[in-house]
Amino acid sequence: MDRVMNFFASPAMKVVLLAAAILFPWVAGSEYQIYVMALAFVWAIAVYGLNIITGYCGQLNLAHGGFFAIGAYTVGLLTVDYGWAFWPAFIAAGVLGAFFGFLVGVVSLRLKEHYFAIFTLCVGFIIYLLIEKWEELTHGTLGVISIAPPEGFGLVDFTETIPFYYLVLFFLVLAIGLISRISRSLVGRTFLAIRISDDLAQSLGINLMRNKVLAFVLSTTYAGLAGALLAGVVRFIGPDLAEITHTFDVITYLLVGGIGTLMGPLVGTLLITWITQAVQSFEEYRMIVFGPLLVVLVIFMPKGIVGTFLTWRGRRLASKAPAKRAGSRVGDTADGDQREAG
Amino acid sequence: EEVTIGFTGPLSGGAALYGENTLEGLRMAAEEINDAGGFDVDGENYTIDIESLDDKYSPSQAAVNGKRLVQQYDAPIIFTPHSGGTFALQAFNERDGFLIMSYTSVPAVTAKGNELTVKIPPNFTDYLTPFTKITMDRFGKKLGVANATHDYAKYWTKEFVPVWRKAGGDVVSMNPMDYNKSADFYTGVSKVLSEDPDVLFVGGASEPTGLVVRQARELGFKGGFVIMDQAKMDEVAKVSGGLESLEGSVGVVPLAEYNTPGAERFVKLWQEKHDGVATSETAYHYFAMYLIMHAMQEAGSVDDPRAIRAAIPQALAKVDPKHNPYDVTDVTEDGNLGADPQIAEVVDGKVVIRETADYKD
Amino acid sequence: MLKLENVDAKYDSFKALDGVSMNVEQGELVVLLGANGAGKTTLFNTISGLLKPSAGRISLNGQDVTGKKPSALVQSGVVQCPEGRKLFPEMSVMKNLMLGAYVHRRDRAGMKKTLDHVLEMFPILNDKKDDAAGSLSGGQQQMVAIGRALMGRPKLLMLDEPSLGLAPLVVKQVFGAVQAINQEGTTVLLAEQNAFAALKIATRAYVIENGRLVMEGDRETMLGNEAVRKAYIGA
Amino acid sequence: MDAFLQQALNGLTLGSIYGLVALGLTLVYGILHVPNFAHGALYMVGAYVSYFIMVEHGLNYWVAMLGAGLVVALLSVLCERLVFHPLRHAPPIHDKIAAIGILLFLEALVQMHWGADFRRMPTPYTEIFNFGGLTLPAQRLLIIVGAFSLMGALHLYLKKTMTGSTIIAMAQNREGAFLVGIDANRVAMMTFAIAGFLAAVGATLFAPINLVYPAMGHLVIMKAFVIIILGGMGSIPGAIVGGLIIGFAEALGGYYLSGTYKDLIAFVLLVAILSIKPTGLFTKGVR
Amino acid sequence: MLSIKNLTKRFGGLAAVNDVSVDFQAGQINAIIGPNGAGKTTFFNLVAGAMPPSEGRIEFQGMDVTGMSPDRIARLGIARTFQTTMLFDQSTVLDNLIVGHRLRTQSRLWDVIINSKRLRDEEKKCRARAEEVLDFVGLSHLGHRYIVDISQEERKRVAFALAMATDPELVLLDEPAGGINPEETENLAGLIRKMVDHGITVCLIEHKMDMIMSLADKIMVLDHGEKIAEGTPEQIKNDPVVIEAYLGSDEDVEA
Ligand SMILES: Nc1ncnc2c1ncn2[C@@H]1O[C@H](COP(=O)(O)OP(=O)(O)OP(=O)(O)O)[C@@H](O)[C@H]1O
Ligand SMILES: Nc1ncnc2c1ncn2[C@@H]1O[C@H](COP(=O)(O)OP(=O)(O)OP(=O)(O)O)[C@@H](O)[C@H]1O
Ligand SMILES: [Mg+2]
Ligand SMILES: [Mg+2]
Repeated sequence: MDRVMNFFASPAMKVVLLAAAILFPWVAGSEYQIYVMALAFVWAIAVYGLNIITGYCGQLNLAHGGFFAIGAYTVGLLTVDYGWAFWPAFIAAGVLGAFFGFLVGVVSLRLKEHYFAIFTLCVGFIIYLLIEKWEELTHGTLGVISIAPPEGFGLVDFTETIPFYYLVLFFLVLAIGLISRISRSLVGRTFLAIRISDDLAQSLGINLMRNKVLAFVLSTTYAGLAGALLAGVVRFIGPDLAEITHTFDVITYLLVGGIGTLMGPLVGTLLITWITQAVQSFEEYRMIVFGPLLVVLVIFMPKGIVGTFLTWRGRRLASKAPAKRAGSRVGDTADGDQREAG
Repeated sequence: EEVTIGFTGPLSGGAALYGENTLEGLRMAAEEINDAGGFDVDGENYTIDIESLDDKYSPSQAAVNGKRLVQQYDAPIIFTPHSGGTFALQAFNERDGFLIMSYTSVPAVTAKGNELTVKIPPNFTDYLTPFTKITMDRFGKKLGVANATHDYAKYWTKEFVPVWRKAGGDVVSMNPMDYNKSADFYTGVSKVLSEDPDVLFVGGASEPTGLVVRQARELGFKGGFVIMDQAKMDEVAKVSGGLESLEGSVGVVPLAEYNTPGAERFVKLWQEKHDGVATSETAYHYFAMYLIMHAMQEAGSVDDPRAIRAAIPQALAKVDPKHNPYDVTDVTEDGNLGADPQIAEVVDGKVVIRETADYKD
Repeated sequence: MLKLENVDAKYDSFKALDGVSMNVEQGELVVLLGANGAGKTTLFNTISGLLKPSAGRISLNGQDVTGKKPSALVQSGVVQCPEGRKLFPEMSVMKNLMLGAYVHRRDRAGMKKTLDHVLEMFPILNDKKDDAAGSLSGGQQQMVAIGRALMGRPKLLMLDEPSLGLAPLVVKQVFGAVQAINQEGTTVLLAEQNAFAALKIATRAYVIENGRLVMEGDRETMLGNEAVRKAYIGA
Repeated sequence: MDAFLQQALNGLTLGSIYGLVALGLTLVYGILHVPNFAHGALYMVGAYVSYFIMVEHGLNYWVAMLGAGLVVALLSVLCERLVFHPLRHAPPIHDKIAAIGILLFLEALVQMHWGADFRRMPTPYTEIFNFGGLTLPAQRLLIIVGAFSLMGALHLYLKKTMTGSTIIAMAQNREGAFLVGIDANRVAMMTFAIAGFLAAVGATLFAPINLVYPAMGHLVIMKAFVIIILGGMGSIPGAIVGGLIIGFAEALGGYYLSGTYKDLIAFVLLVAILSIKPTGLFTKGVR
Repeated sequence: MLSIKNLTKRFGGLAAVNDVSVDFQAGQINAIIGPNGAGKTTFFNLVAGAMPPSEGRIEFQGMDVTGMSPDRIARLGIARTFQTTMLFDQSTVLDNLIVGHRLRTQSRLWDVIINSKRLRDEEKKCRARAEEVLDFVGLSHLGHRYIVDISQEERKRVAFALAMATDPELVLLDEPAGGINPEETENLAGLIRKMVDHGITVCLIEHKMDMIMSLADKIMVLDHGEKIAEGTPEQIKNDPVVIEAYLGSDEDVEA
């Protein structure tokens, strides 16, 4: 049992996961499944972005869907109205995601907790309304039609589902790789410190604004690039992309998978995506099941799937080590160090 | 043998009723066809199976559903009742080989040259001249625009305003409102009325349209209304305070009042199994399913979307009038179905039917 | 008046109280001594009803009150002045004090009398009565907390480390006040680390270690006990 | 001038409804310490219950209002008991997600029973008053008077009565409230009940001049959030003043500036204010 | 080393710190005592930059640091502990301390992306420093425990270690011995002396008089925001003003 558990947490698991992802198109029943998987990967990239600012840095950003839409619209408008090719537009989507993230971040990150959450909720809504109303720029409610797909090379054509799947997989692996590296580095530790306590972090010489803005910009860049990929595959976007429901979706994925964990975003996104596909036939009854499910989940599995697994494993490992409760009690002798110091 | 017809549309969320209505039209037709023993194509007998998937009005979800319908259910034809879904499907329908039956009045759906798209509803542009003539003659030349802001309303405004101007009219105020989100129309309506228009151009979903009409009357407006075809006059009247409040309005004819044998039959058919009134989207889908069946027979194939598309002109001639409530008679090169729609005007608190043909320039 | 029989309390699987039996008589001032984490706060919270005992029985004046809700216990005169104060930080000092008398809310005159008494004991609170409680210094907040507990007109007053973070002069005042309260007839249960000062005013004391009561005795016995002196008095 | 007064009147109407909804939200915020995203759904359910009682069962408007108030109060209490109470120790993000869960559920439920189409709830008071060019339908007058009386009553209740104060006390320190003998659970339930009641009454007041549909709460709740931030979260007068500010800003802005961007006004206002004063307009500096 | 001139902090009408001027010498233990609400914590907050002063000037090693943000001040070499011990509760002891040394490192996001040598070196350095300070406070055996699982006294020590991890010149300790028993207080005092032996200047707030008296080189007494006395423990003990305001005359109370 423990062996199995350890395996799940080991680096080997990552190799197995990657291999599975690479093989998936060859074992998938139909192209539809590959397509769904590719879209799920796109969303997962956005969820990883949210995990940086919300999971690691502790700031619930409710404008995340808005930044996703900004990325998608960047690609949409640049390719359709300005004749850009996809790849330069893709890069521009990342840059604009970062740029707007910076602007919003500098203002909003001075706010604490719920103020930040609601401020970003409003920012998200403003983004949505602007996209919907500013017709001259965004085509308004008409949406952007015939967006350029990612240009392939040689025989590779990214309008085909399988090549696109690998393209997204490539970006996803890159995204996860970067995050995993950040989270283990000094930079990631700094984010974590801020999440746990602003005041303490600051008294330890950590520049709050700079680090929070960095995390925020990183997260919006992820969102922008994910949005760009979505635009590249669906090739039509409308203002509904910026609706708050998408932000809620992304948060749900994150929470179900496990907030602040490395594999949580992926697990959550894939699970919910496939559950959603599976319960398609419930149609309108779907939310009647899904709503309470969400509630039950946060009550009984607050750390998400990955988080719960990690805690469970942590407990087992701890219980194997001889339990030794520290604490000074009558009769305990102080240890040598202190004697020597006094 | 079974042939699977796909459907992706909003079956949950705010537009669910609309989605269900369109789907129901397909189901009613399919049921009739199957109960009659199916249909023959190239000597083989087929029945129809409808696979419906919910996309919550989301384009990307529609794309996923499209893939699923084609890959998993082998559907050669997919119905979708919204422009976003249509555009998303058009990204791959020619390659993946399926025909989109799109129920939307947005012209861009067929204007982009997609070879496998058919646009079901008639062009709203047929209404513009008659609407203008009727109201301008009766009330005057000053138009106030107070319709909704969604994509379809935008297309309407874009086409309607030039027609009004060309007829010598004047647009005195322009204040479209978000019919689905606004908490209150008072501000917007009073803004439009502040320029004293003779005619108000309104329309979006029926009920909010009714509210706008009602509030305009409350604020003292005495002129007529041009009602965009999305709003159904009978539904509008329920909210606005009866047909009297709609005096002098022009709009599309409610299905229940439509003067064709197909329409009368369809309304009865609907009432047998459903509460409430039959809607035009249901009727059009009912017809479209028959059209597809005939097109398959003409093409001699149930799985070649190109052949089916090519057979639609012949198929149109084959559809029994009793299955064709709106008398759809032709299809353009691009794939627009066409008919000569009737028009409703409220005169002395009663709906009077007019023929568009009478107002052609 | 208060009687505990073999009371256990748990946090998850960790047993923070283990078979605690104690007895507090009417009019006594009983001190509870114990190191950090010994279980003093846990014991108080269990008596107050904030925590449910996992085993054992608590009775008050012969009535079983095991597992009763805190509000019910306050009704019957068991009032705690908690560790960490637990004030209403954004309310004025006055509102805090008045809410202390929540269970006597119908007795306006009585409230006024108790209030005067409290303000007399801690005059600084009168100066600060319109300030938000959260803006007071640590020590001032402690006074509000004690004052608020007194407003509940306790029959049994439980004070959890009231001297924590207080200046020596104030500590003296507080202990003086506690003694006065006791002499007016209120039974007091006092958890302290400042053992010497506490024992000086105590009638009796218990020592708690690792969630178990390990020793019991009257003031003289305790002050004379070598182990106690060594661990808690530091002399 | 007339136009200005007319718009001011519209602003007042809107502002009173916003204020009423925001009031419930801000109260619950005090207890939950999370923005209750489900509050908009309660508003919506309130409208449907009124519709059910009045239109489908033909009972009196006021009976419908009371009925809706009670039903939604109960529903709100149920949410507290079943969802927020178990989550009281969880990090705030969890309450938000749970609230979203409730919202999805309630909307789906209503939609299953009544469908997604617009419904109309007529008012029994159809007179239209005219004061020298100002139009004021009776229902709008009723909204203004009704909302303000309710707000006044609530304010007195919270400030002047001991039971009211317990709500505020409990918001600030749950355990502290336990220790002075307040039955904190009862207070939590009471707060949720009041909030639900206010939402339902607000919806019943407003429904006759608008429509009833499953998504009707979305924009209202968003604006209510803006309002409680503007007014300082947990502040009762703040919610009322904030409601009026947004109401006036929308009516006047929508008339004089731009109808298209009307719905943006509230949000832009908030962003601007928070950029300058990060704790909202009316919060006092307490550490 | 730390030189304060006419420092004032007002909250509304209340002057929590009122026109305080004082100098603290390097390498000494400086204590601040005073009744509750005297303004001691506020004084620390001002020095550490957690709030800007209303008036006055703070100089640290000759540099004007008035109104600087807390993180900059920390980088200049002032570390602090809080009156209610603050630590990153959900992390292990060692992880707490590693972050503590972050301000002495340069690595940016870019270093993480390319996994630069600088990053790897600095991570090693942080870990080494963390282990060092943990050893310093005598808790090496607790490195992998979570903060929530350790005792109050151990938390105080970790807080010390955390302050030490920032490589400070000056540490501000706010009531380090609050809520711990006499024996442990002794040990903490020893630890504070050891810090000074390692060349760190200490500034502490405490109510435990015997600890202060035996430990401090210099004591400043605050009352109602004002400095009412300053001097050696001997001087303070016998200062009638201090006795009146703070200590009280009955030594019996002292334990
Ligand atoms: N909420 C909790 N969850 C888990 N364990 C707890 C909790 N509260 C206290 N404990 C543990 O229970 C034991 C007793 O703690 P308690 O707070 O009662 O001690 P105490 O004697 O009041 O200490 P102090 O003098 O520090 O206030 C300690 O080991 C503590 O770690
Ligand atoms: N943020 C604030 N807003 C308003 N008043 C404050 C604030 N912080 C402190 N005060 C007031 O300033 C005074 C000094 O408080 P401070 O916390 O500095 O006292 P202290 O000397 O540390 O006391 P203690 O020993 O009790 O901790 C007190 O009267 C307090 O009420
Ligand atoms: Mg304790
Ligand atoms: Mg202090």
